[in-house]
Amino acid sequence: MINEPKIVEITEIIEETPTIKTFKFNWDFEKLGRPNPGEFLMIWNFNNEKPMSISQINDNELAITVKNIGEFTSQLHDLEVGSQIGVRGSYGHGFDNSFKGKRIIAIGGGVGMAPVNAIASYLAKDNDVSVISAAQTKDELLFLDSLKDIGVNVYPCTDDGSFGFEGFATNCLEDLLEDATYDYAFVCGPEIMMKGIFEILEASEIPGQYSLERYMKCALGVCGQCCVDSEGWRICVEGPVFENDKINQITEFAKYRRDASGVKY
Amino acid sequence: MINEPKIVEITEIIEETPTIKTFKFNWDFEKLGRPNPGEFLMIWNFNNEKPMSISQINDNELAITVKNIGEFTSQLHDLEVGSQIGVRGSYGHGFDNSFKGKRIIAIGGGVGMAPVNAIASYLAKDNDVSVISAAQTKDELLFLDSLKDIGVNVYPCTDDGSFGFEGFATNCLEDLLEDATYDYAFVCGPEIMMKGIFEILEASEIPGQYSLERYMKCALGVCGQCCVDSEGWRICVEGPVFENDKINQITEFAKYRRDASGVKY
Amino acid sequence: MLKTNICGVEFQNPLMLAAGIMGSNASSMNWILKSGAGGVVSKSFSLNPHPGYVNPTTVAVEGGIINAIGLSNPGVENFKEELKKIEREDNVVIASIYGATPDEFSKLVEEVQEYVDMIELNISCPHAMDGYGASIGQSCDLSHTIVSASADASDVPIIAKLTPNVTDITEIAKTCEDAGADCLSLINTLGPGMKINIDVAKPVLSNKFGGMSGRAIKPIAVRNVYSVYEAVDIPLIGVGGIYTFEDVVEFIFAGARAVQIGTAIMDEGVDVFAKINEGLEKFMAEKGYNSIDEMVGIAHD
Amino acid sequence: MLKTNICGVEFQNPLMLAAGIMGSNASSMNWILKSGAGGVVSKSFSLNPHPGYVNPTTVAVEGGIINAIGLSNPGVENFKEELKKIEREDNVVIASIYGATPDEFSKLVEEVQEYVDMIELNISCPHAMDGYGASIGQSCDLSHTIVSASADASDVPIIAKLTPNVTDITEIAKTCEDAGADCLSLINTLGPGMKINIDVAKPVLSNKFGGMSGRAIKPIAVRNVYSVYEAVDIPLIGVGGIYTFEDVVEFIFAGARAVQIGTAIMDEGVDVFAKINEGLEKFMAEKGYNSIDEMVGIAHD
Ligand SMILES: Cc1cc2nc3c(=O)[nH]c(=O)nc-3n(C[C@H](O)[C@H](O)[C@H](O)COP(=O)(O)OP(=O)(O)OC[C@H]3O[C@@H](n4cnc5c(N)ncnc54)[C@H](O)[C@@H]3O)c2cc1C
Ligand SMILES: Cc1cc2nc3c(=O)[nH]c(=O)nc-3n(C[C@H](O)[C@H](O)[C@H](O)COP(=O)(O)OP(=O)(O)OC[C@H]3O[C@@H](n4cnc5c(N)ncnc54)[C@H](O)[C@@H]3O)c2cc1C
Ligand SMILES: Cc1cc2nc3c(=O)[nH]c(=O)nc-3n(C[C@H](O)[C@H](O)[C@H](O)COP(=O)(O)O)c2cc1C
Ligand SMILES: Cc1cc2nc3c(=O)[nH]c(=O)nc-3n(C[C@H](O)[C@H](O)[C@H](O)COP(=O)(O)O)c2cc1C
Ligand code: FES
Ligand code: FES
Repeated sequence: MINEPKIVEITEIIEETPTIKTFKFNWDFEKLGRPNPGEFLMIWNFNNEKPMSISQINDNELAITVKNIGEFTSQLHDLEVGSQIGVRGSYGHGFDNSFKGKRIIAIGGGVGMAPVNAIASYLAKDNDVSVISAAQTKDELLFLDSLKDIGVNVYPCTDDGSFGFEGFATNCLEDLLEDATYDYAFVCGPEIMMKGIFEILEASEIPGQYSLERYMKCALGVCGQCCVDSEGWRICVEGPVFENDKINQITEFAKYRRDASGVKY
Repeated sequence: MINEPKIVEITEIIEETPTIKTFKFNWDFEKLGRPNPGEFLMIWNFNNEKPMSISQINDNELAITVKNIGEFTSQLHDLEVGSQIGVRGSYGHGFDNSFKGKRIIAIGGGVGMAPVNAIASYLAKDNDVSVISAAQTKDELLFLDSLKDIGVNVYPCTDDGSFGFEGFATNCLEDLLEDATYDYAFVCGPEIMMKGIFEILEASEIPGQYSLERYMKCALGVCGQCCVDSEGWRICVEGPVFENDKINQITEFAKYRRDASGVKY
Repeated sequence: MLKTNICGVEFQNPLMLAAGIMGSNASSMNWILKSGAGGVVSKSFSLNPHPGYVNPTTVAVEGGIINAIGLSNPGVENFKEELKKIEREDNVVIASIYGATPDEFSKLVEEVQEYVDMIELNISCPHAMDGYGASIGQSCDLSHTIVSASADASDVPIIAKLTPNVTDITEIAKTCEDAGADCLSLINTLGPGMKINIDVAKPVLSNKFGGMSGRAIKPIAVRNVYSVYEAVDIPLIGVGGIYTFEDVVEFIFAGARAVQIGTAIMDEGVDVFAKINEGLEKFMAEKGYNSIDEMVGIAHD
Repeated sequence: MLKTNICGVEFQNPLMLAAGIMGSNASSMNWILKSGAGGVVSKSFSLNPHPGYVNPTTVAVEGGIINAIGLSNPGVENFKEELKKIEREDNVVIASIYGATPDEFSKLVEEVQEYVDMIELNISCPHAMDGYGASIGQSCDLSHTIVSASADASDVPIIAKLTPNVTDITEIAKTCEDAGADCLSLINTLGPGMKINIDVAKPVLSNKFGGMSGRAIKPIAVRNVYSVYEAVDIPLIGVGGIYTFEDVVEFIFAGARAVQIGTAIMDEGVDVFAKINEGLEKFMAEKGYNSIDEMVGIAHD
């Protein structure tokens, strides 16, 4: 972990979808730490600094996968191979990656596939891993081929049915659960989706971990910006990943969040 | 090494001579470091803080041996068992203690016997160690019995001949060198004495190490108070112990020193 | 044994959360209280919501961090809702407020005093917008005006939080005392400082400068407490680089009746409060101190 | 490549020894020069010999040390003998002087200027006796008087060394510039700070307070250089917590044309100069900088 930005060069950019790009860069694991799936980085583009999940953990190389939704992310999309960014971290309590010989289901909605890709890739070797990659439409589906290549059972799922399962990730999960069961689940996506998934998995008694997002400033656990009701946990330290028993104590989950001023919305 | 005073209690006080006392205290080697013979401590009695050689290195226990010559040392002589002092260090480049199976001569004049006692004790087990313990008069002779007890050949030597060899340490050394030779020497005492010893040993081609004293403030190598001509070496860092080739480069050796203001005398 | 009393307000122990660290909502402050703090100081808030500076707002430096969060807060209306939800029983709740004018301060005092035990005036943030924070606390005149207005408006004790970034802190301290402050807390962050990234030749913080906090500022905080203790008669709260019970003792010996803990939470987690209380109690027992009271200021003897 | 020029004085590299660290005699300063420094600043000296404070005069704290050596020195007559023995060829020799009155400063300037390339005025030591050191540098009036007197008396460039322990360092910087300083060096030690030993409930230093130096003060020194760079037109020398070539680059980017190194010698030894020069040269080559000049102040762009 490093708490001041380390300047790295973008070594590769993958246009994953019309709105999502993956950026790769070198990261000396020995000097800077070896991140675990589910952890995130603070990315500084010299105008602003925001949190991004780690989407790939290779040998001394990391990737982030960014959806262009506003000023900062569109600036990231303007980067080219060779461009510099500042990176600090990795931060947060990531996914439990200690599984072996288990049936794992990982569910990612939209760019929520970023951390899901990291954990699914990590566990694929020693576990039977299935991934629901959900998006609104075919063009926005993430990581189908790369996950298939490493032996993951990939279940694409689109809201509009343009590819794979037609419907929401929740529907797709219910569908899968008719014929199968899983030992453990990993989930990241819009909170409303995670809420639905959470209820289904709870009902099926499948334990799991959920990766949350809140507005972040320090990512060091001091500024309090990312604290959630009603236990006060910091998404940047106690999170972003929480087990299902903890999700129940995050009373604001899928209800509200706070903006940069701390005003709820 | 510790660079802020650690408060310790005096566990034992030995009245070595009418003017010299030894003070023992516990020193956790694991936490605070294991000193080598020839290193020194900064002793804080809450009025002042001054350097003192380590005279004994036992198991998690150290001793200093102090001659009452002024305000500070007389305050130290007023301490009782259970009294507290602050201790930081150990500091300095100490004696080379890597010898095995060698004929060693160690020469201490007055309270200069303090570091000599430490190195002689250390080397006694694996070497044939002789010590010239020199003082003005019988009452002031240091460490005769304790050194004999561990198998050191002790040659007491008094200026007035009240005990042992009559004359200066230099004369005593010359006397010994008529029948014997040594592989290595350790010397500490008044500089004028060390100068004489140095010349004799150089002539006899016996290499050795000499422990010097200069006024000290920081003992950390920053204040410059203890720097000697003409190489600028710091007695608190490059010293207090120097090999004979270095002694030749200390042009002020046995000539002058500097007081607290830096004025030569 | 660990109890301490400041201006008639009873603390279960001398540790409280420092302003601006994690104190952004009731949930996090309740967590800190459950974790062993005797009191909490809220994030500093103002009349209106304020987003603070653009990121990066924090960066690590040797011995701590520098930050220029920029006093982001959801405004007094929203913050009151948080204050109401804090567990006040047995705990001391302190609101930290900031503004630019005497009017803003007195309005804030009136708005929040019924929900808190004390009010701390942030006249010391070193990276606040012009007219706010240290712009006040670096001037005797402005400090006097703001502290007077707040004290006049308040039924609860007023703490003035001081900046170390002045030529003579005792002058400001005496001014605040004269103006009616019931207590002083010190120090707010030091410097400010700057970290330049040499690969891109740019200051890391978007605000360029940020206040320094953490272990490295402790000697300076202790000295400020020591100096101010000799200059005023009102009680002092020490803050700056406290990580261990030994640090707390240093501040108490220098003259503090209680302390605030901030950046240590980054390195040690919220457990730092319980750990320090335990160590402090053991230390007091070993050395034969029966109360915090006995220990206050004894390094001056 | 490493050459830098300040007020027409040519430095082989931008590193010099900071005042008061090891610079107590010609021998130690020659050693530092041989070790790779482009220049040396002497220990601050006064008209008459002065023994400084009673020990303890230094104590370690997190990220550095605090010291109150107390400006001990053998007086100008003795120090002149040392200055004469410093190897001046290719090296820059700077005398640091201190006093309380304009008269003392101008006398000191007259006494030593023929033996040195520049003279640094210590108006910034935070633990000096009343009327000396920071008592001057914390007041615009006194700074103006002392700098004017020194500049008037001097044929060599005058460096005013500033204290960070003021409300607004740019004000003092501008005053010194107006008064005729040719260059500013900053910062002298920070705080001051205090270390209390809790086992005996006493400040460790005999002077109680001491100026803080070492790694921890770097962010504050860098910020001061950055701020002063925008306030004055004369060249700046950066000092405070420099241990590595990266630190040097930070100071240069902030606006310094050269730097001074002090406490790092405690941890890294005198080799620190050669090590930094090597790293700096490599960095410049890698990044394509051809001279120090090109790098000065570019963090302001
Ligand atoms: C732990 C974590 C991991 C994340 N991982 C990814 C990822 O892998 N890929 C990805 O595309 N996005 C990720 N995000 C979200 C990403 O940080 C935001 O999309 C981005 O900050 C939006 O910035 P903008 O300027 O483009 O949009 P804006 O228009 O500024 O903001 C759009 C929304 O993004 C969120 N946001 C803005 N600023 C921040 C901030 N400083 N911290 C947190 N959220 C913010 C807010 O909800 C805001 O409403 C993650 C967020 C968190 C907290
Ligand atoms: C590395 C080193 C090891 C030493 N080891 C011993 C030892 O084992 N036993 C022992 O009795 N003495 C030792 N000394 C000397 C001891 O430090 C002085 O005797 C003591 O400081 C005298 O202080 P005072 O107040 O009693 O006398 P003063 O009247 O103050 O001084 C008498 C003389 O002691 C020397 N002295 C005074 N203050 C200092 C100081 N701060 N640093 C160095 N020298 C000083 C000066 O030469 C002075 O002229 C050692 C000194 C050094 C440098
Ligand atoms: C991230 C951060 C935010 C802060 N916000 C505030 C604040 O809003 N109001 C305030 O008075 N002090 C604020 N401070 C200062 C702290 O309360 C405290 O005075 C300072 O950090 C020194 O204590 P520490 O070293 O224990 O952190 C903040 C400090 C940090 C690190
Ligand atoms: C032991 C010590 C003695 C010092 N003496 C002086 C002095 O005589 N004159 C002066 O201007 N600065 C003096 N300083 C301040 C240094 O020159 C320098 O400004 C400060 O230590 C910060 O740099 P550093 O962190 O590299 O040490 C002294 C510093 C130390 C640590
Ligand atoms: S982002 Fe600051 S505490 Fe989490
Ligand atoms: S005593 Fe300070 S350098 Fe040796």
